[in-house]
Amino acid sequence: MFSRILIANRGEIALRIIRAAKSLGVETVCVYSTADKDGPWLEFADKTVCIGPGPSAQSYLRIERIIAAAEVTGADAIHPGYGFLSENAHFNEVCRDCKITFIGPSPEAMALLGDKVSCKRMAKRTGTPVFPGTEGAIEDIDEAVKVAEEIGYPVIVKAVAGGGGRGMRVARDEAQLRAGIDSARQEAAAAFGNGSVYVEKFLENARHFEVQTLGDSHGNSVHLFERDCSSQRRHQKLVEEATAPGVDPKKRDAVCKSAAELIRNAAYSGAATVEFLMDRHQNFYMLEVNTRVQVEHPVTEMITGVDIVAETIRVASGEPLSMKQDDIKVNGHAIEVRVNAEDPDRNFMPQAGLIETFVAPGGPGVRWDSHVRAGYRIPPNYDSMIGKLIVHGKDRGTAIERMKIALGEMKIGPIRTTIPLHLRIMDHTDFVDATHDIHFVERWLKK
Amino acid sequence: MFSRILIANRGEIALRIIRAAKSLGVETVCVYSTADKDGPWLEFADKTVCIGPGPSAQSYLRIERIIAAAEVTGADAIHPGYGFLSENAHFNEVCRDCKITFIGPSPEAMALLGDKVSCKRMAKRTGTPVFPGTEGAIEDIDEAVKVAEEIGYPVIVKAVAGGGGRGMRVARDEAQLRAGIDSARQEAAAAFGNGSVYVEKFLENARHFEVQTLGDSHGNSVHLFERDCSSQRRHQKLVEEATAPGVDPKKRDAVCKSAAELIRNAAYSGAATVEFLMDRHQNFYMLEVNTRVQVEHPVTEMITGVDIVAETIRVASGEPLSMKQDDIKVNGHAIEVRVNAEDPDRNFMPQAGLIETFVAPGGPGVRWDSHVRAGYRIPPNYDSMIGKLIVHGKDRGTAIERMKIALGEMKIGPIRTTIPLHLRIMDHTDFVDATHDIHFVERWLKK
Amino acid sequence: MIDIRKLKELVRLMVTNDLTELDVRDEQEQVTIKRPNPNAPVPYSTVHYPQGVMGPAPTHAPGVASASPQAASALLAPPTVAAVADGTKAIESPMVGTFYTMPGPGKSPFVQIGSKVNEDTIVCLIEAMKIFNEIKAEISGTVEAVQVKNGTAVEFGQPLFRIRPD
Amino acid sequence: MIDIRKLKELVRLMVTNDLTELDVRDEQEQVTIKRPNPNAPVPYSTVHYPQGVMGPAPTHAPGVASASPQAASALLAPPTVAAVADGTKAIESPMVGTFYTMPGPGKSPFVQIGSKVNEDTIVCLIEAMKIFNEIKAEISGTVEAVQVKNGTAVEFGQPLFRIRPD
Repeated sequence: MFSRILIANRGEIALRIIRAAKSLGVETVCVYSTADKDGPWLEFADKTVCIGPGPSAQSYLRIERIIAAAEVTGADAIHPGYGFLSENAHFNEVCRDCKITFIGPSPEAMALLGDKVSCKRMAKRTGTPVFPGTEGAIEDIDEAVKVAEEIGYPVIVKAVAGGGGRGMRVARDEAQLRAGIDSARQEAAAAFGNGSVYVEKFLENARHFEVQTLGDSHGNSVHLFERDCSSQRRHQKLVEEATAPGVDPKKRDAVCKSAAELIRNAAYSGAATVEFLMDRHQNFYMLEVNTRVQVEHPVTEMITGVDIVAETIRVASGEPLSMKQDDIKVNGHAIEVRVNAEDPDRNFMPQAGLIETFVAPGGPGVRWDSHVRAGYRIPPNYDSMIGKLIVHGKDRGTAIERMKIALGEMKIGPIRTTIPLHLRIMDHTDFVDATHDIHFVERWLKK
Repeated sequence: MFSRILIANRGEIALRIIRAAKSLGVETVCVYSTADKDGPWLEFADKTVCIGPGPSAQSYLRIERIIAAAEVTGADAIHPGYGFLSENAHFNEVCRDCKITFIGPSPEAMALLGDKVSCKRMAKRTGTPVFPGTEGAIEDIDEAVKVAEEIGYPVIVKAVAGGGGRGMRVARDEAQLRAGIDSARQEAAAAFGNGSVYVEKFLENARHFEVQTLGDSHGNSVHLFERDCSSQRRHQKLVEEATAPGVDPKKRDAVCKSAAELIRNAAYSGAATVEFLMDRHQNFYMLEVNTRVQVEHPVTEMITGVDIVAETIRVASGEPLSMKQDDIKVNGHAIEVRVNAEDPDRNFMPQAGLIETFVAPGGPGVRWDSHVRAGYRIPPNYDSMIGKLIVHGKDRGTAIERMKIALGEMKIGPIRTTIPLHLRIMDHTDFVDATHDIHFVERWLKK
Repeated sequence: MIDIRKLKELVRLMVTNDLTELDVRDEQEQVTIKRPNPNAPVPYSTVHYPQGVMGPAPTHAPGVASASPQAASALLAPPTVAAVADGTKAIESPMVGTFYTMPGPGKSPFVQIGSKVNEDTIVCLIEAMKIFNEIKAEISGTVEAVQVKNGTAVEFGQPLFRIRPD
Repeated sequence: MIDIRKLKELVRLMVTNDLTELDVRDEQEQVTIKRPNPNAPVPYSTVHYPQGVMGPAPTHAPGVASASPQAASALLAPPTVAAVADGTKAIESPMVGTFYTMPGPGKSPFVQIGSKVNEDTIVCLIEAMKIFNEIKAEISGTVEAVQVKNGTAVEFGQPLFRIRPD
């Protein structure tokens, strides 16, 4: 096991990694930007190193500063968390060159599954259901139009390097497609420094279904069943739950197994999430693979009892997975909501600034993962998520009731948060009846 | 199901009952004293009624005021929580006379199991292991001395109406016994208005082992396995865990079954805890039965997934138990510590006053049951417990690690709490190796 | 402390047998209970209750119970008198129950605005557990305001009347 | 941005082949790296590191790398100069790394207390990822204090020298 790991991240996930490391008896080093110098999570780390000013491009994204911090503090591994450099294969390689263990997959496995095109090719080989669409990046728009005719409109244009909805366009006819490809290329180039895009079938009324997998460096892989993340706004997940309600057990087992098989074939070590869309007939279409621990991992921890973050550290240190597929049983139902410092009444405007009042939720089945407290000032430099409220119950109905109770007990002020929106989602019949899809929140907010 | 229940209690258990009632869609009424007018739990109740000044004798113990509050608010049931009137058979009867459901056992079952003498008689009939000792209350000291000679010193003198260590005396010879009976009688008379005492065998190096049971009004009863509460100070529990470490499974199953059998024979409806001492050879001796929900019920909820408080409301409304014995499985290990506003460095002096700083714990497997928050002023009138920190893990070692992490994250100030003591207990080899007994904390604090 | 069950049994006895008055006394205690003619229309049946805040109206016919301090100490505490900013004093409820301004159906209220009261003047009844408790002013002065609506519920410490002291 | 792997490969190439100097340049970039004679005793091997705060000493032999602004921009940011209450100014570290007061083993320090410096005076080296970065004063004045011990680690923004401006 490692003696000391460096956490190349901030906020709630930095705290989550500190908690996992402590449970394994591993010391932690947190790097931070000047904007985070008062970050409450820093006091729980064994060492801290300031690596630059607030803007991520000058701190959390500066590879050489993070490596230098690991070297001067004697850290033997780096946990990237999510976002920032977590899916950066170059950073992954630099770590290897510097003989610092990157807590995650090898650069090769990361590149293979991180690139949508090579990932899709391998998925076809391992029987993981994929979208009909262009074989790879679009070289020629006319060829893309031909493919669109074959698979039928509507189609969606996506960035090869993309994620989080950026570089995406839905096209319902040829004109929209031609326009969409141009703008998607520009947006993707700006966002990811890579403008190549591809075209896929676009599903109406689909649900977001994703499978949590874990692999080790001994050729083992398991799945921890699935999550349903259909409550989204602008392709950003708002609510996640495990397991997905109302899915045929046979179909669900098949797709979960195929996801575990996919990462095993990629010689993947660590946590990976294989994302799918599920149509009304419960057919699955792979979207992408996230080669890192995910924001919503706690709902899976609640129903399986597996500490996913601790497991990523274990397997990175060379240990085999601590469980076999047959050991993993689903216990009850869990739901997570992302509490963002955004004003739902002002088009979700981010709310930086001082948190004067803060009361955390509590009680049976309630878990609160957050770095914030009264007196904490939210810096304007980073994303607006200030915490994750996770509840567990013996069934989905109990979990929804407990979520409503816990949301009702929270107090955060004067900044506005998404708590009122989550209370409305928990009461929305489409959500309660699980007849919702990935667009239901936006359809209903438009009203 | 009830439409509205009145909660005849305060603090964390009042909030716990509100949460359970909300999950069942039942409205709540909280009665409160003027000292609790700013109690944070009151804002989560549907109605509140002030029933008197701070001293319990003029508010939370005033039967007629609580009944009147139930009548004017149209509450159809009363949940007594723990302490206060929760084990008062007269209050239980008054509720029945007023056609208000007492959420708990019938007055008869409460009286039968609440009285140590009649309880012991029934336990003998149902095969629940009991202490050798006087058949009932001591009329004649010489007779008590004779019994003590038979069962052998040391013996312990206990109040028939007692609890929480008051009215207890250990005697290692006849002189100590004669003196002990006198002082125990006086203390018991003062504390419980009932001076009768009895004599039992006193065990050295015993562990506190208690079985959580549930019964309904249809003749069903189950046990939810056991808790070990051996970490005590002055007979007050500090740390509780489920299940009890290192107990022979056969012996454990036998005593758990006998506890369920005892309450079934008493036609007991609701939650009851059958308390035992366990000696080094894992022989069990029944101490008493607590005819109410207990402070430490959450550890049992964590390992079984059963919402014990919600279940007490369900069965009181006439529903049968929602589970059978075979449905109840143990999942992992849970530990609870009682966070008291006491100064461990000043002989645990209670710390009333303003809580200026408060940071709750969080993360995987962590549950925090508490009514306090920053800005809350602890009134001097009531007991010093300000919260219960409960952790769950796949095994006892994981639970201990998580407890240490969570305790390390909590911040409460400027008042002092028992958190530092709990951190020392979690690191104490006797506790870690489960070689501790009910006196280990005091032995070690004396050093 | 007084045995509520005994009191309630007495009340039940009166109701079932249509008694209008009952007086029991021994060395330690004394209880006097009166009921109006049961054939009279049920009083307060039209009393309006504010929504939400409090529960339904008592469905029984009220009576008047007066008990000696000894006997009633558990039920009947004297009201506290609290100073109000404007120099008047508030008579606060010593208990939880339903507030009645008049001794019975069609009777005139004990006091109204302008009434002179002294320490022993009965200003209202508060009904709790079917027992009607007489509340005394415990102060002498003039009633400036009646702060609770007839037939509504009151909690401990709730201001009932505002009194301008002599 | 510069390719760190390429730089590291160059350094590895030099170490494995015992090169003492390397100079590569094309239209866009230029890299110059120097190493001391490998047969010379390993310098700084006796450097003391404060306990706890920071990690172990670098085990490799340091070299001197100077790169053109273009090439090194990713590695080498100019230090910031911050005002100090007493009228002096602090030279703060522009990066994370290990701080060296002298250019090499047995060499005299770049500056010491009383040294006059101008904007371009090299005041120290900060080693990060085996690359030794020259730090310039970016201010002219007199050195009043050296605030970091030779061979210890520094973080971004950490004060290195106190300068009394001219």
